[in-house]
Amino acid sequence: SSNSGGASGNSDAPKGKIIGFDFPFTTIAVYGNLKKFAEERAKERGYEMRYTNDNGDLAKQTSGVSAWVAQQLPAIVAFPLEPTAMESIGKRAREQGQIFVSYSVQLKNSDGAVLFPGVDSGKVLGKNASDFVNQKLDGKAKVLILGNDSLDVGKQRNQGLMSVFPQAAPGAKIVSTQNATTRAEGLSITSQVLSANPDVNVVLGYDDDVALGAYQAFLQHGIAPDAPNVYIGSQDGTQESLQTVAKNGIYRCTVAVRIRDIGHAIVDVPADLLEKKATAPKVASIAPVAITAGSPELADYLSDYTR
Amino acid sequence: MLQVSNAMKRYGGVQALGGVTLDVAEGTVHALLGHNGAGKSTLIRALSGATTLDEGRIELDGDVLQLESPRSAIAAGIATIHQNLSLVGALTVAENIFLGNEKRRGLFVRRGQQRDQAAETLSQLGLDGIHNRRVATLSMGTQQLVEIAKALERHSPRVLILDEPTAALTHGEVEKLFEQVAALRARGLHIIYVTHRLAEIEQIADHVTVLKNGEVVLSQPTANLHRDDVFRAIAPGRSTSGGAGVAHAVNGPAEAHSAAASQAGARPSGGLEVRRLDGHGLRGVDLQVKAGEIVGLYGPLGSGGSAILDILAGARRNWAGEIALGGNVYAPRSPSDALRKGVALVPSDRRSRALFAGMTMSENVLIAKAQRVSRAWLRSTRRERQAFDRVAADVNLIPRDPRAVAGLLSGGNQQKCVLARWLVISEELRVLLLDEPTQGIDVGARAEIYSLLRRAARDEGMAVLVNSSDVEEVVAIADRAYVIVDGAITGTVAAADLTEAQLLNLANQ
Amino acid sequence: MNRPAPATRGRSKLLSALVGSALLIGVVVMLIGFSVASPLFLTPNNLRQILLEGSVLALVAAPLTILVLMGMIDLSVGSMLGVGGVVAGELMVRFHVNPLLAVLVAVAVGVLIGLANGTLVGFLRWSPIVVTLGMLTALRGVAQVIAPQTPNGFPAGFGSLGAGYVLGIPAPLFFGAGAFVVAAVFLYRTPWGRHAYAIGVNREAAFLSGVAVRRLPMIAFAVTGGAAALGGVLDAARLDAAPGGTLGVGFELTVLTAVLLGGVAFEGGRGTLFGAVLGVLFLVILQNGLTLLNVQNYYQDIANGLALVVAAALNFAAERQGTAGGLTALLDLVRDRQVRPAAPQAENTPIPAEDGLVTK
Amino acid sequence: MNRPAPATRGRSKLLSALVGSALLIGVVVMLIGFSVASPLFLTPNNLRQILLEGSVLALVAAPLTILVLMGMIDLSVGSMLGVGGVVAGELMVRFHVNPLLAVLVAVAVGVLIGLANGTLVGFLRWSPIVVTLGMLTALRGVAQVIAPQTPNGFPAGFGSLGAGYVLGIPAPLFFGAGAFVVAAVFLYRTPWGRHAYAIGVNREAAFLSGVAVRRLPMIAFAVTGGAAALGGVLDAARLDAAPGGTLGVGFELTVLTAVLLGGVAFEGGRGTLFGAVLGVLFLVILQNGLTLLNVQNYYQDIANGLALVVAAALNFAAERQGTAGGLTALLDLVRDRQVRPAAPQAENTPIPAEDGLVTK
Ligand SMILES: Nc1ncnc2c1ncn2[C@@H]1O[C@H](COP(=O)(O)OP(=O)(O)OP(=O)(O)O)[C@@H](O)[C@H]1O
Ligand SMILES: Nc1ncnc2c1ncn2[C@@H]1O[C@H](COP(=O)(O)OP(=O)(O)OP(=O)(O)O)[C@@H](O)[C@H]1O
Ligand SMILES: [Mg+2]
Ligand SMILES: [Mg+2]
Repeated sequence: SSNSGGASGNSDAPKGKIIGFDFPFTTIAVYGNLKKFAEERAKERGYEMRYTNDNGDLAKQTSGVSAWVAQQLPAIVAFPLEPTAMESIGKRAREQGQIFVSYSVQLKNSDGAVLFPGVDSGKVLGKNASDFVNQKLDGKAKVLILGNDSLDVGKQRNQGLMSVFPQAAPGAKIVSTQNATTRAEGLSITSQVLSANPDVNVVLGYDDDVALGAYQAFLQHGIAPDAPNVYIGSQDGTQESLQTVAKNGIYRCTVAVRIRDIGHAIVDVPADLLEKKATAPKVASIAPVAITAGSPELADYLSDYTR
Repeated sequence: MLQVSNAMKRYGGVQALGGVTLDVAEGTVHALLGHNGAGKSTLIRALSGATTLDEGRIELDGDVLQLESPRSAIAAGIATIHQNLSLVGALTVAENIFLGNEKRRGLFVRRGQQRDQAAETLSQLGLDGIHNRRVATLSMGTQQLVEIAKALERHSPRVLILDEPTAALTHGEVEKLFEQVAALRARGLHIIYVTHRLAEIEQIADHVTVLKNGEVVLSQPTANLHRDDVFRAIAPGRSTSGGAGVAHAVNGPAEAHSAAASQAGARPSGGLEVRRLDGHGLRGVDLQVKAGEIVGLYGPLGSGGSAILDILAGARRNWAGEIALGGNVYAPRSPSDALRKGVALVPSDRRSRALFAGMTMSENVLIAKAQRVSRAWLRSTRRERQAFDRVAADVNLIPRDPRAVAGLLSGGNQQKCVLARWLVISEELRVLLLDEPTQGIDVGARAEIYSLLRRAARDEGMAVLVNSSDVEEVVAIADRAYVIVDGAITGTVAAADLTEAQLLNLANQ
Repeated sequence: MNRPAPATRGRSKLLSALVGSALLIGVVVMLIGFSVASPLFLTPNNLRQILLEGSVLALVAAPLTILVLMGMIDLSVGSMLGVGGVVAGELMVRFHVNPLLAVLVAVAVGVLIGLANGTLVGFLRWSPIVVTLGMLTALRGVAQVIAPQTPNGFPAGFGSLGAGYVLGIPAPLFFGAGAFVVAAVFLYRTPWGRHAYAIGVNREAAFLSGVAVRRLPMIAFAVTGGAAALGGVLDAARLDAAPGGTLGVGFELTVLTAVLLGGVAFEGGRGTLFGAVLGVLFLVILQNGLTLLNVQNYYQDIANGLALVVAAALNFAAERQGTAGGLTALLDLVRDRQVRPAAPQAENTPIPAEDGLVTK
Repeated sequence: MNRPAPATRGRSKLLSALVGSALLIGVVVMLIGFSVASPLFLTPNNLRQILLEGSVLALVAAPLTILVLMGMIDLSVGSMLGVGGVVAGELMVRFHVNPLLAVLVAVAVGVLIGLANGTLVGFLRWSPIVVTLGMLTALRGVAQVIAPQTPNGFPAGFGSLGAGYVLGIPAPLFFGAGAFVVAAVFLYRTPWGRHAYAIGVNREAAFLSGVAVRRLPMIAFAVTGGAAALGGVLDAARLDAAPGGTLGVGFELTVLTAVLLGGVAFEGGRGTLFGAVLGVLFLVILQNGLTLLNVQNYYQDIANGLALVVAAALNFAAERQGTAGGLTALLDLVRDRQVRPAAPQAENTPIPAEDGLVTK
């Protein structure tokens, strides 16, 4: 069932049941979770998964995905570090008859997409955070934003966040906006900001890792894990963050797209396209949900990990 | 009695030691001689634990010694002063003397005690007040004596090995060294003494062994030995009275050369004239070298001879004074600038300042020439090969293989390579500067180098300036000589009075 | 003087050829192994892909090899890649400059930065590693200051520079291969090539021999800067975007890895361009093949790392020429005995006593 | 011997003290500047925070300084940090091992890895930079293989190792400061300290003097490995998590930056522990102050990078001791003239001709 050597062109589209999933942030927590669900669904449908080793490195991502194109993998799902950078690769893949699905963003050159747009995620967090500030903090707060503007997702999430939060919580003062990429950086920067500004009480993280670091920083600065006037919120919905949110403490919210659903969509979208299921949607759009301790979804989301 | 029996050591394709047997009696000085690469240093490295023999046995008073590291050799009572000094420039004299052998209390160094004891040992050697100086700031001679102090501070040494200790010493320092060696002999040490200077044998050695290609070719008490026998053992087939240079090298002062033969000068106008040169420790140096003439510059190490040569070659800047080359103002900005103007330097300290050890013989020889025989920026292999073959034959490089790795050649051949680097572009050169040109070079090669220099002056009309701290050498090679002490010229010796005594006299005024 | 000739270059060549071959053998073994393991590997498309991946690496590895041979190093290339891409990108997107002009300006900027490195390191003789590590960090900031928003959507012609094919050959390969050809001609066919080696082996001796010990490194830094900027332009063209924060991040270590893998000594004076080419190929083939075999990224890291450690062993064996010869050099290394001391290297290293190995 | 003494230890001390002070002055200027710019800076809390940030850096910088002084380098520390944290984390979380035991095992693993580095580099004498660059990559893979899922939620007592305070002092600081005290005693009070310098200046001479030229670097590598693993444990304790993929990523460059900033020569043989401490402080204060002032990270990069370039200039000035003296050394550098040739340094460095500077 394997394809012939150097075949190319639509007439001889690559066959086989292999899906390549390219996720550039190989070191972040959500990756492991995603892979787990993707594998689960792939097994159900009789597919084999392939992965790249991008290490967050644009050059490696480009080369890894290009290699799949050259090697004519039947289907590719890619999460572009730089969306424009992926267009030409997607174009080539499609010319060869490969299925090319984009992840997280919509590309011009793709057969389908698994979407949970970063802008929306940021907006949801901004809404949830501003509600907390307005309801529980009398509209006043000192805010630290942990962003990551060297990444496109980071920029998008931040853009969404900033399009909502400042207007919705006019009394909140943004004390500091910093770049953080890892849990350790989240911890270190939050600690430093806290020792200088002990009254910072809201942290908005662009992903769960940096927020978990920030959470740790608050605990270490002697703030009770359930201090009523503190809000830490982030985006991703990883297992550890969900667990922390479930404690009903200062880590109040993670804006989650259900990792299980994404993991499954990573397989379903390209598989449906490969199997030419006309009725199946070409775009799986997964809406971000703000998960808090009181969210009805919390238990479901968490149970995904314990099966 | 220190006994070495059947010592064998191979380095890749080279049999450095091919079964050497050597007996050194207690309370004697045993001289070890031989051409460059004969295996002297290898034997000594084996005795000092720096290398292990492939085969052979080393016994001290009947006990077989296991010398697997310098540490074990030191513990066995063997103190060694290596050819390349084993001092660490950045540390103080006291720290060096006790390096690897520190006085300590518990885990900690007793620096006060080290300083006091170092000061005491040093003052026995006539060196006062230097124990806190950094070794890098001392002259070579002083460093050599510090090495001796270091050797003496080792656990009660029974064997003292000196590998070419006088190569870089001044006359006075040599005398001082010999006094110490004699005193140590009297204390009953076994002393092995390596040298290329035959004259020293009579002065200090009780027994002579000559190595050739890793084998003993002569071993006799000094008493009934003639210098010529030793010379023949080292460099067979070369007559000791043949070339004038050889005679001088071996027999020391002889009649001075006839006046400079500048008539051969084919060059436009060579001569170099230096006036009131200051800077780098120099104090108003005046000197002159005419085309076709070999001028010697004699002075104890650190007197400034090297500074003059470096300045003339463009290697040091920030001097004051006037220099004229062929009548024109000459102020080299860099060695390449000096070369363009026809001035080339063979620096002292070949390994660190002249040789490209990891590169081939032809790359070493043609480093400046390649550009000159290139065509439209591209190298011409054929013309390079021709140039190499010609000069290799001229200076008698051995092996005459352009691809031989320079670092593996004998010292003499290395020096000939460096000299050939300039001889191969001799048509562009007007002045050749040489700094300690035969340091550490065997008598045979030394004679060859002298005759090459003489040819450069006589046949090619170059102005040749040789800086040397070896009186014998100055007398052997120079037509005329200056004596420099402490950065100032203290005298000029014309051809007629060019004798060792005269030079030493001027140096000690 | 009739004793056996000392080890000649011939032997050293044999050994270095053998060590070169160890890498070559490695590359061939990988090619065979991956072909057997996956039918997708040995396809024209995939091979072209591999060459494409190696192109920018080769483009920068070529001048960098010359720098390393001179005993220098340029760690700032990663960020220069970023700056080059960003400058060209901004010019085209924000200022609507003609693509060709934009590329030329970007390369000129790279050359200027290289000249700055060259002045500080080659001329003023500040420490290469400290200066260029500093430049690496500083220029990454500069790239992001120049373009806080990623410029993208370049004119069509520009894209073909990075992703186009000429006669079926990926366009960037012309630059990568071209760089190696030029570097090879420079290094082996001009006198300055020997000078570069001479500077690496013994700078002082080179200086006293009239070699341009300041100008040559300076030029090499400038060329490296230009090549890195051009590399950034090609990457940007391929990506159709020039993200200042990520373009070329980590590239300095990848290219250094390739050069060191290829047997070029970090201290200078030893190594060949051919080795560096093999180093580049080794890296890109390994990465391509492991991705194909779906080896987990962790194990890819381990394989890459171990390759470098093995390279260190091979280089060491090459250095110790006097060995019995051939592959026994490696056996000796393993047997931990018998290894003869090396030929003397750069003056600055005293002839190594063989204390390094013999345990006895 | 009655000629004027060339540059003596005294003068070199003065100069290196002055260069040390240049950094010290830099640190003081920053302290003043940041205090003026922000009232939040000079608070006990923030100062404590700065010290906490510097602790792990100091813990590893101390043994690394000794390695660099010996002419060695260990680039694998970043990944060893990761491995140390992950090993301790997995032991506690997955195998419910007692925290103290887990820490001990993690440090032991670090020591073993260090010994492996030490064997390859110190004993077999393979190239330090190539070997440890390889280990850096390989060990990052290993850390992730050990713990594909981030272990977190450690026993309470363990956390205080990274985040606890003893007498108001952050716990990690005891390790960081302790490491420097031990290293200082080793370097300046024991014979082996002199040996370390001797190896860095002239390995051959040290060997011939009976110095343990293989064992000493090996031990230093082992200690560096242990320290890095302990650093990883402290970081994990502080984070309450040990992410194998990110813990310690890039740390090797940060710690090397600190050491080089502190004036320790990359080639070995020159530098002080005091300098390295200042380097660490400089880095953490700069980062803290810029974060506090909410300076964009781009400019933080630029500042960090330029600091290194300035450090290169200062180190160079320190090397050229024979200079007119004092801060004029720097003026001379700028005026590009007048610089006297340096006093001869290490035997291995030929007396530098001043070709590097004078243009006339
Ligand atoms: N480390 C080494 N590697 C390879 N060959 C070596 C090494 N050391 C010495 N040799 C070779 O062994 C031979 C003997 O060298 P050795 O240094 O013992 O000679 P020597 O008698 O001391 O000469 P010189 O008078 O020049 O000091 C030479 O051919 C030399 O090239
Ligand atoms: N780098 C330096 N810095 C300061 N002074 C120096 C330096 N180098 C040499 N000098 C001084 O210059 C003078 C001459 O030193 P030089 O090295 O030229 O002696 P020398 O010429 O080597 O002796 P010889 O003629 O025997 O070779 C000495 O007084 C020395 O102290
Ligand atoms: Mg010798
Ligand atoms: Mg001299």
